[in-house]
Amino acid sequence: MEIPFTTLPRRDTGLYNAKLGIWLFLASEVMLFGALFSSYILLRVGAMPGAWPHGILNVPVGTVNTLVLICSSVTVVLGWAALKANDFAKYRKIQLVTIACAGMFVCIKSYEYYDKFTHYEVVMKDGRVIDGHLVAKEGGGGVVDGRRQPPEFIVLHGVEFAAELKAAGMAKVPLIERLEKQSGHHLEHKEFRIPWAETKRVQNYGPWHNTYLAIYFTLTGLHALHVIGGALVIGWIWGPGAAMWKTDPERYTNRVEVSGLFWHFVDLVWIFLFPILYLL
Amino acid sequence: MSSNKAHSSHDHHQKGIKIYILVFLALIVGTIITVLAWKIHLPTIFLTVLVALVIASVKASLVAGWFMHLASEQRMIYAILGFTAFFFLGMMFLTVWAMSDVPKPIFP
Amino acid sequence: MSLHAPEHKHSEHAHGHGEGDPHHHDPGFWRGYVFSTDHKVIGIQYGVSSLLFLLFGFGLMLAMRWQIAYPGKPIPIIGGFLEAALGPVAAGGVMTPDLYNAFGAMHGTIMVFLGVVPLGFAAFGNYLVPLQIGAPDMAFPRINMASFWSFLLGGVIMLVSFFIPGGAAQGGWTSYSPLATMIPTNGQTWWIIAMVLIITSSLLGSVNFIATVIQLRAPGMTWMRMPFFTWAQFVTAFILLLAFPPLEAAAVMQLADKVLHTSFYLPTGLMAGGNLVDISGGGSPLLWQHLFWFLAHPEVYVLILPAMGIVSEIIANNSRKPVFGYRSLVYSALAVGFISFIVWAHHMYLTGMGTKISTFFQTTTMIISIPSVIILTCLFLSLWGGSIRFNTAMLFSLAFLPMFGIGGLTGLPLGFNFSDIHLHDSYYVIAHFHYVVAPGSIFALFAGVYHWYPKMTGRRMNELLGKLHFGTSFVFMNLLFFPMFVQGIAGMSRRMSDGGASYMVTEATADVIGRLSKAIIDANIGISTAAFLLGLAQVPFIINFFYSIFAGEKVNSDNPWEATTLEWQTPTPPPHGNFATAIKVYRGPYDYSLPGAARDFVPQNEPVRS
Amino acid sequence: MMHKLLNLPLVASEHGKDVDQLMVLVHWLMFLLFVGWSIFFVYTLVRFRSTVAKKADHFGVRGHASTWLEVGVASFEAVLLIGFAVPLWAKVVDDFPAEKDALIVRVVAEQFGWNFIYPGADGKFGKQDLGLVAADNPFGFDKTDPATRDNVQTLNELHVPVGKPIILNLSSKDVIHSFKVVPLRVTQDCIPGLNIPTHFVPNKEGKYQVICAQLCGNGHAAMAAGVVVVDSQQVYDQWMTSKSAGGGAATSFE
Ligand code: HEA
Ligand code: HEA
Ligand code: CUA
Ligand SMILES: [Cu+2]
Repeated sequence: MEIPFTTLPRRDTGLYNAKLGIWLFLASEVMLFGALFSSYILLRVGAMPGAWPHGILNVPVGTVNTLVLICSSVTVVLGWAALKANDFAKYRKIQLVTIACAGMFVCIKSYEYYDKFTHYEVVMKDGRVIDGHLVAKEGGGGVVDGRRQPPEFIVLHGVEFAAELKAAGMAKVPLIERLEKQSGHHLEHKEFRIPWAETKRVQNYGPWHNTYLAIYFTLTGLHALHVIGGALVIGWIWGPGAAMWKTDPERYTNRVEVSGLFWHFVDLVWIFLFPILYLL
Repeated sequence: MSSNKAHSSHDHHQKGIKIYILVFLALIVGTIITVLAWKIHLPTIFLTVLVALVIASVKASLVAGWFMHLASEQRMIYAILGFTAFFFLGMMFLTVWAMSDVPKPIFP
Repeated sequence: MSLHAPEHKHSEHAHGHGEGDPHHHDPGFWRGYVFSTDHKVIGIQYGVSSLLFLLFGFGLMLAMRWQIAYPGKPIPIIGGFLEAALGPVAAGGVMTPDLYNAFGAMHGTIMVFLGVVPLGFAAFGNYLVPLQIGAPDMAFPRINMASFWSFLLGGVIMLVSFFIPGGAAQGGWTSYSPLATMIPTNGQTWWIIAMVLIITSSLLGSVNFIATVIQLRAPGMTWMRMPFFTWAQFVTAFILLLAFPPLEAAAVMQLADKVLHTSFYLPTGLMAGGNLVDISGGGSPLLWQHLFWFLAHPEVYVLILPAMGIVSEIIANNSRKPVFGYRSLVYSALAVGFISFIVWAHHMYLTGMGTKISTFFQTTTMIISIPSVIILTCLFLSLWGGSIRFNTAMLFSLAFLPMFGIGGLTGLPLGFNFSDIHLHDSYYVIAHFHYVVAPGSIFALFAGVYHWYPKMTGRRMNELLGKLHFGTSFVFMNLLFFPMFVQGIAGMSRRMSDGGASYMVTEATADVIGRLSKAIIDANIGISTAAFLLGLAQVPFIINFFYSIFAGEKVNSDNPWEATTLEWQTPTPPPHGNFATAIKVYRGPYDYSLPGAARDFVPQNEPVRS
Repeated sequence: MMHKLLNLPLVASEHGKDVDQLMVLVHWLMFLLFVGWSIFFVYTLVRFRSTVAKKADHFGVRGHASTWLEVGVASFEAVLLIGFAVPLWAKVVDDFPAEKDALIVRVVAEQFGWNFIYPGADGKFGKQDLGLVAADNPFGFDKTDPATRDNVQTLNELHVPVGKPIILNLSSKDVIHSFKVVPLRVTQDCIPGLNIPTHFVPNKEGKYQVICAQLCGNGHAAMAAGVVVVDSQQVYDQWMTSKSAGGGAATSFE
């Protein structure tokens, strides 16, 4: 038994099965990311004044990553064009760049995540707030009763401000920008060695820190999963799957096209993610 | 006859590659403009958002239209994407509308 | 009508093709029946597992109905077992509120996502759609298999979650945040993970269905020659494709709230047990509701459209005439599918919605009722002028009509926001939707089982047992659900782990107006009795189902019901690849009782003589 | 007749009878359709059973009666929608009575009970600040504000005077609850983080049961202690005075 139209298009629709399939899949992806974008808007519009942080992401790094993804997008389509022109060797070379770009994207993204996870906000018992990057944790840290103990000191490189905000309940969302505005000058960056015993709460900039970071991690995390998945598929087609080029070149070219369509979609999502999360 | 056809498809091919490169350059330029526009701090938030989203949409259309060949796709695909776009916009606008109308938050 | 016997086909190919063609080797047990990519095997796998889930979901409800009727009394027969298996939540064999809530959430989830949808869409759809359009298989057979296994894994996780400490999810099938997030056990986490797998399965399935229908129609099978069943599946697939992803997104965010302590759905200042919850806040409980109902309203049409498809096939076949208004049926199904995406907030009228928005949503709600009315009207009118055979499948299909009618009509007072003030979250809602899903969809699915059983197995189910099943089910379904309308109007709320007893008038509260009378509470006992009897009424079906596989009356034709659509023009059961010879379609789906034709049915693949 | 058939419970608020009227009208539509189609259905089944009607008619029903029927149903729905549901809803949701004429009460649901907060003699709740939110002060009321100090709070008992417009501002401390009083025809979700207003005019004295109509945890079914007591103005005033005796109750918000 053969399934018709796996390789050649059906006359009345002009499509082969996999191409229709991937477009349908992308349609559902539009709804998936669409729901998250809608959530982003709602959370942002509904945020309390000042509770939506600005400028905590690294724009140059984000820009570079955008460029990396754009590069990979053009190489995918060029690779496919090379195959169409029967130039397998060229396809191999070009597509390698795609895979390399994907790897680079993921590396850069991991660096950004790492940056957030080592970015701490410490609320002191006396109401001061210190916000900065982790330099070191000193002392303590042993395990008692199966629970990890906190360190004696936490060393941060960052800024300090007295809590203008009245209660610690609210101090969970102090934002440098807002505080700088309040104090009217740039806060000085320096190193703080904070005794753990004097802290009231220590929290890094993980998704739990506020809804902006929550949606940031969700959107970019899901996107990164798509990048990884797409890269694996493209890599498989490029490597072990390439045997098909000899037996069924048409179908192989189709596979490359379909994986490329997915890859472009991933790029397209990022085109919106970048301004929304980094710039606005 | 057949060699003639091969030749024309080769031309076609070259033209295709040229377009891909042009689109690529446009995407790079678009990205740079977005970042610059953000750097110079436009007068209102509204304008900032507008510029960013318009550029993003243009970039997205370039990717979809030429990298994904949507500019010359089959009708069936247009139909499917048309529905999807409709439902996506419906979801987005109706939820945003619904949430913007009533209830007030406890804290002003 | 048989083209070739299956054995014949097999031997022919064994001779005709060389070693190079792997498809015709005996696939062996594992690849043939377990990890099969054949749409028919997958259809049957889906069918059997979803029937078992239905039975299980019903079992949960029987335990709950006991608690509703006799709150605080140990559950007979299974009480001891529950205590042994689930621990303190079933202490003494009595159903605690925690267990009641877990069972309720699981009943809803299992019935909807693991029972009716997989049976109507995935099982019947998988088995029949490729056959009805003359395709050799689904467009992506391996993805089809992945879809089934993802479904089953999701189902198993859902079942396992009963046994984790604290038990299964307790937030209702709607899983509203903050409740779902704040219940201290892990049931909700498991629920979300299972749902993500089920959603993935549906997405894979729907991509496959749509691609199959668009790409693999046999020559001559134009859009307007497709049987209505296939149309219904096609629309359903689109609903699943586009409505499910937002729930997936919502589920991921709820999962993050649960395990990463984010605040997507949790507002600032949230308290638990008198203390501020340690979260960042800033989220919105209504966001979950919007995303949930954006799926869950279209989902109810996923429950009903395949049922309507089944019913119209059976009615056309057994009244020996075409369905009335085939085109209006198709357009109505499309309209239902389309509009179903923009009515969801009618489940949220009482969340503080303003006039403009609720006007929009109640208008679309009323608009969507019109195509349903058209579909039902067409099906009623189809009977006029027929020559109606009353076999079991037809009886269930006929019963579907008024039952769906009652369910659909009672949707109207819910659809008007102003009357919903009185009815929201009362047993009236429970009665409304059970009329559409239980004596509605489930009856249609029973009808489908009786009708297509001979094609799948080569044997008929027993008619006597079938009619017994029908008669008793019909009576008990109505005794079960109709009184709930009365309870609902009287003000009885749903999801009451004591069946509303806390709100009953007692001597101490005789001066309080608006409590429930004893008669209303006692109706619970009658309803529960009907539920137990409904359970008994399924025994003939289960016996019939398994017994007939081995000992049912053998059919002596590939087309025992003398039907026109293509699935009956294949060998029985259809072999791998479905059609023994290339098939070509010449006519519409329902050429029954054509004037001047020799027989009272003309198959779609019979050329038009001229 | 339909009113009887539906067995609608007692009504004790001004807009309640409108709710009932819409219920009655919709159910008439449903009833007529159901009965009409049932008659057609049974008749058809009997007349066209295969033992009698040996041969089916390929064409079946001719004519357009069904189209008219569908148009009829649609029009009826349109009338109910435009004539009743929309304007009546607008009245309940938008047409709030002037605050000075009304009694305003905050309703705060929690697992598993109802708190009612009255503004006291001055008619004001007092300042609120997010920064003051704490375990014993979920709404961040500023307790140093005199407007707050005379607030009156009750647990599970809402007293209101008969015939006066009542505005309730509903919210919740923890999960979603739903404030439902059947005889008053009031149902409104109480959602944490939100402040949802609703209003009604009680027109019969009595003690009415409050139902929690939204699943809120394992105590949901038992969250039955709430009552709305509709008193004459005089009795209400007395009650209020007794409550605020001693310069306002020490408001604990628990
Ligand atoms: C298959 C499932 C299904 C279907 C088809 C429907 C169909 C409809 N539903 Fe229902 N609904 C549910 C499943 C379904 N629903 C579920 C599961 C819930 C509860 C979820 C929860 O809260 O847990 C719900 C809840 C629900 C609500 C929310 C109630 C509340 O919580 O307060 C509303 C409100 O508008 C509503 C309206 C409607 C309407 C207007 C239709 C219309 O589409 C109906 C149109 C049909 C007709 C109008 C019938 C026409 C018939 C005739 C003309 C012929 C009559 C003849 C005879 C009877 C012989 N439904
Ligand atoms: C498709 C959906 C569906 C179906 C079919 C049903 C079917 C039934 N439901 Fe359920 N129900 C829901 C969806 C469904 N329900 C949902 C979504 C809720 C809300 C949950 C919530 O509050 O969150 C609910 C809630 C609900 C309640 C309210 C609980 C409460 O509010 O506290 C009640 C009460 O009586 C109830 C009863 C029943 C009964 C008696 C049936 C019966 O009709 C069951 C009939 C079943 C069968 C007849 C089984 C047939 C199967 C076989 C015979 C298998 C044979 C097997 C083989 C041959 C292998 N259901
Ligand atoms: Cu509170 Cu239910
Ligand atoms: Cu709905």
